[in-house]
Amino acid sequence: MDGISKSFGGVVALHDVDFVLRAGEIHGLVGENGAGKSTLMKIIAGVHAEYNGRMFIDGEQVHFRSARDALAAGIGMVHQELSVVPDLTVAENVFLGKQPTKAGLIDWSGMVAAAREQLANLGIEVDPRASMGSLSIGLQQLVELARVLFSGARIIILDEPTSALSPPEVHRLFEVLRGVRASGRSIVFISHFLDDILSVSDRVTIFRNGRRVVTEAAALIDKGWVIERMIGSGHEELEESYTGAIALNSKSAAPVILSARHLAVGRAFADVSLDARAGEILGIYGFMGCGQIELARTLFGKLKPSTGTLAIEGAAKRFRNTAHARRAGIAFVPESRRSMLFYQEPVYKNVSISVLGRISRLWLKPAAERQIASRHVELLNIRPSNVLALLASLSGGNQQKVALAKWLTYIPKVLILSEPTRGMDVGAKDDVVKIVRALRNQGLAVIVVSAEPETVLSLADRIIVMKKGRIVHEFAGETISKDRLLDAA
Amino acid sequence: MTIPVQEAVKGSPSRAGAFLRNRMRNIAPFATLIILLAFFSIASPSFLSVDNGVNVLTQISVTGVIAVGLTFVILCAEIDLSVAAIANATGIAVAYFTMQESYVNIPNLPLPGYAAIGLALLICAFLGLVNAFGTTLIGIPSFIMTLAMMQIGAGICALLVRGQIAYAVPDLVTMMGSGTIAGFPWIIIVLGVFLLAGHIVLTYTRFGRYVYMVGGNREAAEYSGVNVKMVLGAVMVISAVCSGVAGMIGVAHFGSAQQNEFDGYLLDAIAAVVVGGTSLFGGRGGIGNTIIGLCILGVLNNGLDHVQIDSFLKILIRGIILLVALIINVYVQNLRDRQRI
Amino acid sequence: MTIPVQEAVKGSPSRAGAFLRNRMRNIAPFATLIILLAFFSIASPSFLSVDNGVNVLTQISVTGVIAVGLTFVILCAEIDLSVAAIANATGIAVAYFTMQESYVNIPNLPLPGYAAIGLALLICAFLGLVNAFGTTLIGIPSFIMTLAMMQIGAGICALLVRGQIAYAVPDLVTMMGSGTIAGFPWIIIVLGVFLLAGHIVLTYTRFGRYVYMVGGNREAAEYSGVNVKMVLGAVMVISAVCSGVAGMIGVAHFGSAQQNEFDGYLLDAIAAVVVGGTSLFGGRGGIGNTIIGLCILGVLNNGLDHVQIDSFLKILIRGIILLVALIINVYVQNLRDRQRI
Amino acid sequence: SQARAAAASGRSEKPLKAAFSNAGLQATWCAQGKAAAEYWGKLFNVEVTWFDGELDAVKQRAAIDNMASQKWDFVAIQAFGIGTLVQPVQKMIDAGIPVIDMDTLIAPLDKINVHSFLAPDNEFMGSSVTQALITAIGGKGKVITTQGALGHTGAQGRNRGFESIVKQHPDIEVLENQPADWDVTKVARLWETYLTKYPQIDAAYFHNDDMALAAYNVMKAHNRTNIKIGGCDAMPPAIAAVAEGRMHATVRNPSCRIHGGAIVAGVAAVTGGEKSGEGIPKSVVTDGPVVTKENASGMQWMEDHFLI
Ligand SMILES: Nc1ncnc2c1ncn2[C@@H]1O[C@H](COP(=O)(O)OP(=O)(O)OP(=O)(O)O)[C@@H](O)[C@H]1O
Ligand SMILES: Nc1ncnc2c1ncn2[C@@H]1O[C@H](COP(=O)(O)OP(=O)(O)OP(=O)(O)O)[C@@H](O)[C@H]1O
Ligand SMILES: [Mg+2]
Ligand SMILES: [Mg+2]
Repeated sequence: MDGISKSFGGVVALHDVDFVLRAGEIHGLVGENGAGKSTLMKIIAGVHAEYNGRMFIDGEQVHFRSARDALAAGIGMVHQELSVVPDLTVAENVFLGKQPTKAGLIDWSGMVAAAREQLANLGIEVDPRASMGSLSIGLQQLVELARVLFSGARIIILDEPTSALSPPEVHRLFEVLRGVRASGRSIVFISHFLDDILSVSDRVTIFRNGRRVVTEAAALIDKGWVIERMIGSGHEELEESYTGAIALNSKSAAPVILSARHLAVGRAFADVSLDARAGEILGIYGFMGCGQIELARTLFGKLKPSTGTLAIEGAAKRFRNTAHARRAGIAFVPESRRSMLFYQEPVYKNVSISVLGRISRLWLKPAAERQIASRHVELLNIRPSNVLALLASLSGGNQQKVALAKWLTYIPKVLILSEPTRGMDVGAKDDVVKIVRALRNQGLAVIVVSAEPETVLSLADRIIVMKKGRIVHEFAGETISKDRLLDAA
Repeated sequence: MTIPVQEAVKGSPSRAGAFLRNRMRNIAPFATLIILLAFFSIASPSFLSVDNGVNVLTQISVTGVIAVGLTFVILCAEIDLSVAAIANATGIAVAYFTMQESYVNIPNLPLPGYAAIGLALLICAFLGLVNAFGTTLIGIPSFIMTLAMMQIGAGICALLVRGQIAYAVPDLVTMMGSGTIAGFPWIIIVLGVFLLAGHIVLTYTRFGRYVYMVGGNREAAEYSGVNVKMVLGAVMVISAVCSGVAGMIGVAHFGSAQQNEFDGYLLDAIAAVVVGGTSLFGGRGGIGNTIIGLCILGVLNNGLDHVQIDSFLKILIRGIILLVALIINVYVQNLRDRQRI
Repeated sequence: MTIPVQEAVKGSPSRAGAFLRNRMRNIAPFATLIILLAFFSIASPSFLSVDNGVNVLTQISVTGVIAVGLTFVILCAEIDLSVAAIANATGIAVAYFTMQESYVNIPNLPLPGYAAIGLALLICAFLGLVNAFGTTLIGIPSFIMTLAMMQIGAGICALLVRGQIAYAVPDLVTMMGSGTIAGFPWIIIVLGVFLLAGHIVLTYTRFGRYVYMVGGNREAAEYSGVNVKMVLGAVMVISAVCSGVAGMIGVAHFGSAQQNEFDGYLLDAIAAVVVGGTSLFGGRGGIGNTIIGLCILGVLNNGLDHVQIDSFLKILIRGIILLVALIINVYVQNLRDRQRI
Repeated sequence: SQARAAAASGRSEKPLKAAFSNAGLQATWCAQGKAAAEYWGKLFNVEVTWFDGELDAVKQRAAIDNMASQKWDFVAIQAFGIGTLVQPVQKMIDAGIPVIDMDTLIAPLDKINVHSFLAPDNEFMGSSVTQALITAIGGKGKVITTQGALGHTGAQGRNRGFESIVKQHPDIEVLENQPADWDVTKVARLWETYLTKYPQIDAAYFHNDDMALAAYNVMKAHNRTNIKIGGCDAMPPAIAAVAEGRMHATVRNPSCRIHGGAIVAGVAAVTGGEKSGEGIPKSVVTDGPVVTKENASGMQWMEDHFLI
């Protein structure tokens, strides 16, 4: 790729980027949120048809108009956002768009058998005839990976494919990637997990502000080197929190704000009892699909528990809806930005929506809304600082901060964060950690739900581990490391 | 951590973009309206007159009151297909509760005027509540729920009026529907009041903001602690009550209450909201757009009566003009969206 | 390596779950059908007979052929409100191109039978193409695009038939619409062929699977190289052509071609698809569901003719039964979805 | 002398402008009326402008509103929805425009002072065809009537006529009297049911010819063409059906007479100063005869020349 530029309206996403992908290599791609990684890959995969610059494959210039063009040229991509069809069977999702036919008609039994085999290659044992929607998110991500990996594409682009996977699954995936490389095909691998990138890649390219900073052989560099170039200045202390032993600073004497007893929701989880205490961050860790996300939603009134009780400061509650939970003093930030933000609205309306009832009874007070929003924009270092800017014009990391800002105007009693740093770069993660700790120090009960051990470890004062929808372990007031956490799960 | 310069630059174009965007949404329908006005003024000498202006306004009044409620629903990315049926049922109900002349052969239930109006309003609010119940608590898509309600409304009409025609409605309703004040029709004033109230609620109240937010991203609204079901339920009830009022003044305006009288209003009201530029996907548009849409529809229907065309061709021409207005409308919006990306 | 136990455990309930889920989608409508059948069999001695069974099938034939096309559209999470208008226009067109008796006072254009049929098919395909063009290339929401097309279809009808009624259609069409083979109506066979073809295309061809993909997750379909716009365009054309065929055999079946003849088929066809359990949000359902939905509608309409009820009450009862069927249908599905969490 | 000749024939010397509106040109009866009005208009030097009601009360009201804001020498209106047009019609009457009401009441006659009301007697139409049918089946047997829309005053009158005759014949059993709302698809559905439900049906009366012909189609498909069919309106296709024996009888609802009569009455009011209630009665009954095989061809000829 040669001199690629791309802008969205006024936003320059890519600026004069050159990028070379060799045959038979795994090429790691890292960079802060909004650095332009996904944008470049989407150009290669034909999703963005309009851009400046030239692209060559095997020395021949190409310009894809659609994903179809790119697929035909042997380019397959797993997108950052899960893109599967939940209503179809697993087998069809494996062959999405290329269902095998026999005499012009779909060969259902052949497809099921072939899907079973391909999934087995990735180490998955599911019934290919089951419907995709019945699988956990992690499994769905694996099925999507299987689709692209075994599609026969020569160039495979994986945009944060491991965000929903547990460590053993990631490990298995890497084995498969190495196998693919051995067959002479090329892979681009985007991730915010620098350890992963460094361990699996042959070469690593670092992006910053829509520009390619450097490309280097993975063997020659280490994590600190990468972070330095991603962010611009050294942030060495960041990574410490993820390794080594961490002393949990539990406050078992602090008053209980939220308490759950024997909570259960359908097949998602059962018999969950927990207490969230004032001034303490409670981490809930478990592999993807172990019920922790549903638990978080239940605490915010989005799902209704089939059994069990909830109490806020000792008073029993049965939330009718999220508004009810909000009034009871619970705040919630879901794992996906898409389900938290209003893209077509200005930043200030995004910030004020969850506290509108406190700002105004009947009549809106836009000036007050803007003032509150401005304060948070400053506090959280959100760029651009103009609260009238449309949310869609912000980068992902900044959007994520807006999602958090919603709840900071009037401090809630309980703050529930689901995957608060998913897809964030190290710098932004650090910001979030600081904000959340500051909130805890103000006496909030914070609950952090995540399938990323790093997230939980960097934030939590006490950790509950969930497995198959049940609490299996609790770490409090002790020293813990990533290994022990993974062991427990 | 500081965010690079590139980000800071973003603010201004997107602000100007937002401004232009809102303008564009309005410019295309507005241009359509101007073109229609110009065309009919040239094509017919009788079109451009104060009298005919009042005619157009009178003719869009009933549609307009329905469209106000429908704007709320469509802004929430829902639809209400029962508006015309509810209007009809409410109009018939208010006549049912009014003393009819002896030659009207309906076993009805005469009540004092205000009681009749109150009961009729209760009925439409109740039908709206059923819609709300079905869409929010049961989870039936509004498209289908209100389709069923449309049939139920028609059933209520048939049952109450039993194939007869009722003429009398309470005095207040008669005045609102067909009275004038200083020569100016009350019905236009009613329309004005509804449009204004709708605009104020949508733009200046907390509930109005919730409507836009629920339409813009329902999930996000829910995760922000907005009672989405309540907002959705409320817009269904608002829509039904607007329709009910429209039905009552409509019956007074037309001077009679009978089955299927308002069937044509369904498409007209939807067309008015959408041609005006309010997005069917929710979250964008408003009463201002609805006003323009109403004027486009009103001028089109009225203007075609002023020019000499083959009657059989008229329906086709109206359909084609509507389609062209839509195409221009959507096309201009898309063009703008594309420029933004 | 195999994935941790936790996942493996999930496999089996989800397999059973998926099975039950698919069943549930069908069980609720099926139960509704059985209840209706049982009710009418008890309520009327004349309802349960072979002859009346054939009647019901005949009565759902025209709706059914329309519903086949509509199933494609709804599976794509789109809607086509122009089906009835296109059916009407095509039916009138085929009569327009056929020699009429002298007392039919239309300036028409007699052509040989096959040419008339061919031209009529071209017309409906063309109208479908306009729908496809508007929804995919211009980006008008199908709801609105087909609303405009509905008006255009009505306009074409008015223009061609000019307030008259045409009776003659080509012989082939007459046979298909009102002929019998060994005492069995051809029109039912036509319905059967369309249902079968629709089922085969949806289940056993790539195009059919694309329809499900586009309806289930449009973005995922696009990323996996499906030409989404083409699929959407194709379903609009398929829907229009099915409607056109329905219109032709309908005209033959009813023995006359006139304006507004098929207006009632719009709601019936939509209701059949949706009551059958195909999701308006796309991606779920199919011809099997449509068949059940058709039977429910057919039995309901036919059954109500067999029992003695106040005619004015009938409309209301029909509306309420439809609503109840929908509520049960959606409720059962939600119940199941909730269990899946 | 030419002027006198014109006056003698009732023709207007200077061209007149008239506005006509009827329920909806979708209906053949209305379309025939339009042709008749235009034919008679040409003869009487009247330029006719048409405002279609599109079978929609609201659309017709808007059309009449627009009519009322223009200048006319006289107007003639067939209302789709009774009572829905009072205001603009009153406005035209107040402006001194003679308004001729055709076929359906604009409003009860004491509520609005139209120049004249030209309409057939629906009760007579219903009773005369019913009588013809009952006579044809020998005064006894099983009959079915299929009504129009229950809210339609014409249908209500026709049904009263039907019932008045049936009451006089104790040996006649009425099997069904459901409405089909003028909708041929509903007629087909109903009759498919009737034919399976009742092994014996002797005669059937329909509130218009279109429904009768649609039902005949179903009877033919079920090999039950022995049923005597009676319709209403005597439109050309029905006359042909009567002539060919597909239908037994129909009764003329004289569209041409009503629409042509409106022209004549309007011109007389404008040029001859004919006053309502003096020159022309407030209400004119324009009945047509029952059409059977014997008089079918004559009826067709009269319709061809807009005479009935
Ligand atoms: N569809 C779009 N419309 C407008 N702006 C966009 C769009 N997609 C991306 N951008 C902007 O382009 C820039 C680059 O985004 P991109 O998604 O490529 O970043 P990324 O490196 O993948 O970040 P992340 O790690 O958060 O996924 C950002 O500023 C983003 O806001
Ligand atoms: N969550 C909500 N979702 C939708 N509408 C709401 C919501 N909260 C309030 N409203 C609207 O505002 C009115 C006042 O509501 P309420 O007293 O519940 O305020 P509130 O949002 O709870 O404020 P606070 O945040 O101070 O508790 C309600 O009648 C309703 O119309
Ligand atoms: Mg990205
Ligand atoms: Mg409050």
